[in-house]
Amino acid sequence: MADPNLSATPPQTLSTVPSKPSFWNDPQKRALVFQILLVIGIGLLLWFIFSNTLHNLDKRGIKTGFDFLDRPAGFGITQTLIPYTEASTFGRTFLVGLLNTLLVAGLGIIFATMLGFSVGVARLSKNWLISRIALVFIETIRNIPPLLQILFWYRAILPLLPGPKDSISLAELFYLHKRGLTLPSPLFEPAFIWTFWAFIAALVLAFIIGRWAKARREKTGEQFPVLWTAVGVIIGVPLITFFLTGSPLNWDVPALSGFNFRGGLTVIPELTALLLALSIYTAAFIAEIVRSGIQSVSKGQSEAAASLGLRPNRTLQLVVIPQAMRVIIPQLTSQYLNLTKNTSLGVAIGYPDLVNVFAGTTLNQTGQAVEIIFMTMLVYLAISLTISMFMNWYNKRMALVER
Amino acid sequence: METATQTKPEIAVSLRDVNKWYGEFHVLKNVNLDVERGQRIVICGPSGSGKSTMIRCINRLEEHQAGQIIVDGIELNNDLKNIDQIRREVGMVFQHFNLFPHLTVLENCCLAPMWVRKIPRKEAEATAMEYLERVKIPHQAKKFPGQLSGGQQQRVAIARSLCMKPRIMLFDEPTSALDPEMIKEVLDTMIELAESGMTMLCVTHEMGFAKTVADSVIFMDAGQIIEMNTPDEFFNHPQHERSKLFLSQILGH
Amino acid sequence: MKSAKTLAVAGLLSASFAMPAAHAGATLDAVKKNDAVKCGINTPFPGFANQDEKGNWSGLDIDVCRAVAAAIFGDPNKVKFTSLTAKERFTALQSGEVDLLSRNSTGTLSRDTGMGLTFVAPNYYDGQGFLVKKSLNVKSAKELDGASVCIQSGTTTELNLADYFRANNMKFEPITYEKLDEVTKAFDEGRCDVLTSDQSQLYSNRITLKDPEGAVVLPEVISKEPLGPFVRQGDDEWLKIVRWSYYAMVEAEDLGITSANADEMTKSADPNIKRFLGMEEGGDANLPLDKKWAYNIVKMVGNYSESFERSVGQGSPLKINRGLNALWKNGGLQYSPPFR
Amino acid sequence: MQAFITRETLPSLPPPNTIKGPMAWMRQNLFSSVGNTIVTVVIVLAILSALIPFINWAFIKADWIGTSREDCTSGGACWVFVYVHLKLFMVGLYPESEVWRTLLVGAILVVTLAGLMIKAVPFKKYIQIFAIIVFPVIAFILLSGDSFGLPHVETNFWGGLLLTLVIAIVGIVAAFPLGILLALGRRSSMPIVKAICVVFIEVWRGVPLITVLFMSSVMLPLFLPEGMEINKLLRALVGITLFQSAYLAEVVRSGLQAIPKGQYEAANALGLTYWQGMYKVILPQALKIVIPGIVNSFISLFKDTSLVLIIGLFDLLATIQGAFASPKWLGYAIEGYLFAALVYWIFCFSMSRYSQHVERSLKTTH
Repeated sequence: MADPNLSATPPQTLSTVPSKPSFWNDPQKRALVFQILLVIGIGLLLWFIFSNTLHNLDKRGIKTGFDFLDRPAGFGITQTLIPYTEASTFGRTFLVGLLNTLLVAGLGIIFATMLGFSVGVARLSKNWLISRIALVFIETIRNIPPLLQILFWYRAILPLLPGPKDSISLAELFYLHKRGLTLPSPLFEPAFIWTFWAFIAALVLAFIIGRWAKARREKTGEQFPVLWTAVGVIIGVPLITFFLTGSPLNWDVPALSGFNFRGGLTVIPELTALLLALSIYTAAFIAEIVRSGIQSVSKGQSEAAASLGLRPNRTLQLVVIPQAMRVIIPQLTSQYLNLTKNTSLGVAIGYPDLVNVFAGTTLNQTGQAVEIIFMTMLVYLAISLTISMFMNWYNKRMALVER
Repeated sequence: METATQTKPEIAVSLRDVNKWYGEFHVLKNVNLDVERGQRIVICGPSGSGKSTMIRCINRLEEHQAGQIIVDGIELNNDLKNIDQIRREVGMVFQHFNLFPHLTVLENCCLAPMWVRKIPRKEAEATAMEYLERVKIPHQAKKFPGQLSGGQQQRVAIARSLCMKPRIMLFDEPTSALDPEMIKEVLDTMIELAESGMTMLCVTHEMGFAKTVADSVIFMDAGQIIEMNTPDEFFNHPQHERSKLFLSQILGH
Repeated sequence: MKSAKTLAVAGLLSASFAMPAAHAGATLDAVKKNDAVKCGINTPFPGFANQDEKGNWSGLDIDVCRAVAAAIFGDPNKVKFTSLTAKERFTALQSGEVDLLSRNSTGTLSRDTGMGLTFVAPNYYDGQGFLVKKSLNVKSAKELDGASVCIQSGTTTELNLADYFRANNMKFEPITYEKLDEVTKAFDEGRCDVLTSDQSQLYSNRITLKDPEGAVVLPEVISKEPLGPFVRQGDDEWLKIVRWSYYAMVEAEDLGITSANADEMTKSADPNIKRFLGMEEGGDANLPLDKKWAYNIVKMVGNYSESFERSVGQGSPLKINRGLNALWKNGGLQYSPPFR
Repeated sequence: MQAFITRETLPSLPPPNTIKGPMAWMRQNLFSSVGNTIVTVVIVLAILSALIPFINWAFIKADWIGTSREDCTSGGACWVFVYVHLKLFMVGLYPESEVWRTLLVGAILVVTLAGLMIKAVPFKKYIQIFAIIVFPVIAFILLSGDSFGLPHVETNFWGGLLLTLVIAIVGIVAAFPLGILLALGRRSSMPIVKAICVVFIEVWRGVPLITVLFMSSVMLPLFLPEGMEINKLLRALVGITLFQSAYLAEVVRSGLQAIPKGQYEAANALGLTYWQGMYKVILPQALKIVIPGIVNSFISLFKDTSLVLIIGLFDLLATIQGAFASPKWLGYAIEGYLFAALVYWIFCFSMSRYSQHVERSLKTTH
């Protein structure tokens, strides 16, 4: 809009707004038309798929809907983290599979991180032999498909173990055999709850000690061995409580009876193979991430820290690691995501994960392909979205801290 | 003590027949140097002449392979305790500042006092603010290094070193990564520091600085100390032909 | 996104060109157009679907496919085989990827009514049994409490097993795999104590063990497993062609016609035989096939007995007795309605 | 202050033995401290105790050539198993008399790749066109046959390494254009286009490949009109292509982001339209930067092809598993897996080396 104050006598011939381009030459209009066409196109495609699917399902007499989730499953599952019998519903099957998936993913992430960080640090070792071995490990493992590694452990290595009757036994408590690793399982008496609460209390106490030590350090400069104290408290307090309450814990010790071990807890070989393969495979990638993360912190940083008198371990703790972590964490998260997605390979060795028991057996027994595949994909999608939301949050926070 | 120091000046840094190799390359050749307490020494020379290496040996960022380096009466060797002790006494300012990007200016300054000297945070922060004031950027204390200009960053780096209350300061080309308009602010800080009586070893080509504050100028070439003289003498009457060549090159600019 | 749009347009175009295949006779038309019967079979499975090094197929289930091809084209080799896992098999049939599923699948009420499929007829009467290592000294399935059991997932076997153990108040640990050879391998390596499957499969699995003599099939049969071909629902003509192609093999055995004597038998005076072999009117009924379709089947594929013996019976490594699969006359269940 | 001048120029001396030479090297890298020395010794012992039996088993005591398992007598590795099945592992059930066709395709592929990768070879542009357009056609005609007098070989006879390579190469080549479009779409200023691309990319990247393969093998037939059927291999390829295009889109996007804004502005200033600018100015630069990224995603695709064994296709891994499951060859799982691992490793390792090499040369030229 023309402002009369700015130009006292606006020439009448000049338009106050730019002249309009013709409809087809206006980039905004073109974009709009294009987008409308695109939406129509995709809508048609979806409608096409949808109507075909409905028609096909209808013709084959397959009922759509999620009613099947309430029907009894009728089949057994090797490893269930929640109570499950053949009479449980398909909905329960879904949960059992999901929990089994999360179990492998969770344990795998822990092991892969520990192994990966160790190998990554080993890669930077001053000892030539260690760094070479780490290099060979990384270059070998990450160039072999994870599925092959899973199968290798499951089909080639674990069967070399003896049968249950000739188990490798440790102190008659732990037994390693073809069908897994059998360990004593704990049986809690009611009084055990005190130990549990003591543990919680110890955690709180350790936290308080940490805060106190920090405050004291800042106040007086005195340093306090927080880590060791915390470890001592977290182990010691529940232990003392445990004995004071009369050791309210028994062990269900496995014993060989009939075909298998009775009692105790058996880690099935499918889980072992899957965990081994995925942890090792992911660790190779994590090692590279850790190495490049640490190396991304310029040498000048540690030199500056050293010239200020910081010892190498403090330099690592206060200067190198905080900076390396910012490079490492985003990549690490995406490796965690990959590991979680790779747990689906368990289907190849019969590990009862979500894909196996739900997108496999359940699909087979019910024929509800659309619903089941949809639900399965949704689960993985939800996991990925959660993780990438975390990443965005983290990146934003880091961007704030850095600038 | 007082009389002793007056009659016989205290030696802050002493290098005796120091030799160093990078692989096959002989970087330092029989370097001998005594720096008295309170002396300001400027080291210049063409690149690759070993000047940075020499001062980096003084706080053992580099390891010398033959000869002796004695700082504040302590010999530098593989003893970790000695290294610790020397690094507390010797501050260093780098060409590329090397501030910790994940910490604020204030935290950069307090880190070492708190963890190495075990000084309470309040005290450390107070000291830090004092030095930040001396380098004239107290109002930037809460910012991150990435938010500052190069000159400001270098001044923070100087303040950070000073927070450890060092007795000797090493400067490794502190102005060569800076834009021309920022060089002055850093040099001013350094001059002020020199005037306060700090023992300083500066690798720099800032002749103005050398003339203003240096007690002596060392010219190095090919791993050797070629010439050492007062700034006046060195700049006006260089003795060695290589010094002359070097001076004609940098002054010809 | 241009590509998505193109896709959509392409999809719509193809939709308008796609022929609705619901009407009777569509399958036969398609088969004739392809000049081959698309037959869904098992992954290599001794006795029922053998594959040699060159990729040629043979076996009891394969013969059904060949019989249908012989009936339609007079050429048993006009078959295109597709190996299917347990999971894929019904989808493949439903989607038209195969015209006929001959993959030792059990006919059940829900499969026959709830999945858009029709069970043709049982070409092998089977029952689920147990295979155990001799070293375990187990004589009956009732002694299997607490055992680890290897099963193929997604089969009726898996459900029967759970029912059986529940009914007998026993516990078991199910170890499931997608593919049959994985199940066998796991059993062989000692991952489980027991392998359960249809008895036919147990015999077939047994010969692939490292030590076939070290394993025995227990006497208990815990289920009825009528195995046979499936076709899509809604094309009666096709269903009838497949069903009667199979009956023709049984009827041929009943009538004593073999691939060796088929030509000779055309001269037989027996009107049943004459009708069957297409020498007399009335045998072809109303099937849209050549008059000599049954003759072609017998001549080119053989009768049920021939097929049985060379695939799973005494002429094969499996050496399974006819048992329930003997002709009705011999106390078995194989029975063809009359060809008239 | 004593002035000091030196007139003599000291000679550069070679470093003393304590800092240079094998002894010094070992002291610095293996025995720099007591702890390090212990670690070194322990590792050397561990390697020797693991490696010697392995070498003994895999090479010294191994049997290499023969016709059946009876030829494996020495108690070491039975490479006869691999030797006998080599044809199966390489091309699956591809008819014996037609194997030359697969070899020819392989040879053309190797020559083309060499032409693309070796800097000295001229006519890069024509080789690129050949690789992207002509080669797939030739390869398809040769492999599938049914024209030019070549007998038809159906895809269910394709197997082994051949199938692995077919899936991986088709997957990457077919996903490429879609990936570029998605990347451009994700950077588009049109909100709906952008949203659609983001959703597409994130959905495919969020789910495991297995579920995609299940979907393509079980659900794709449901999506299509009745009577329209696609064979199993093609269905898997559709799934893999869609999956891969999402990953490629992200790789290409990173390249587009790395192009300075000035390039876009310059293209506009010269009066080029959006597509002209993209085609002539931006994409050539962006794609060059992302070559390492593309090679890396090809490596993961190559490894991922092994998953098709779960949906019953006979790739390299599946044929090997099938071979040692057969009663005649029971018990050679380790040999089989080691061979498979070696083949995959050779491919992936050489590709990753190539991608590192490209990355380095890009860094120096930029």
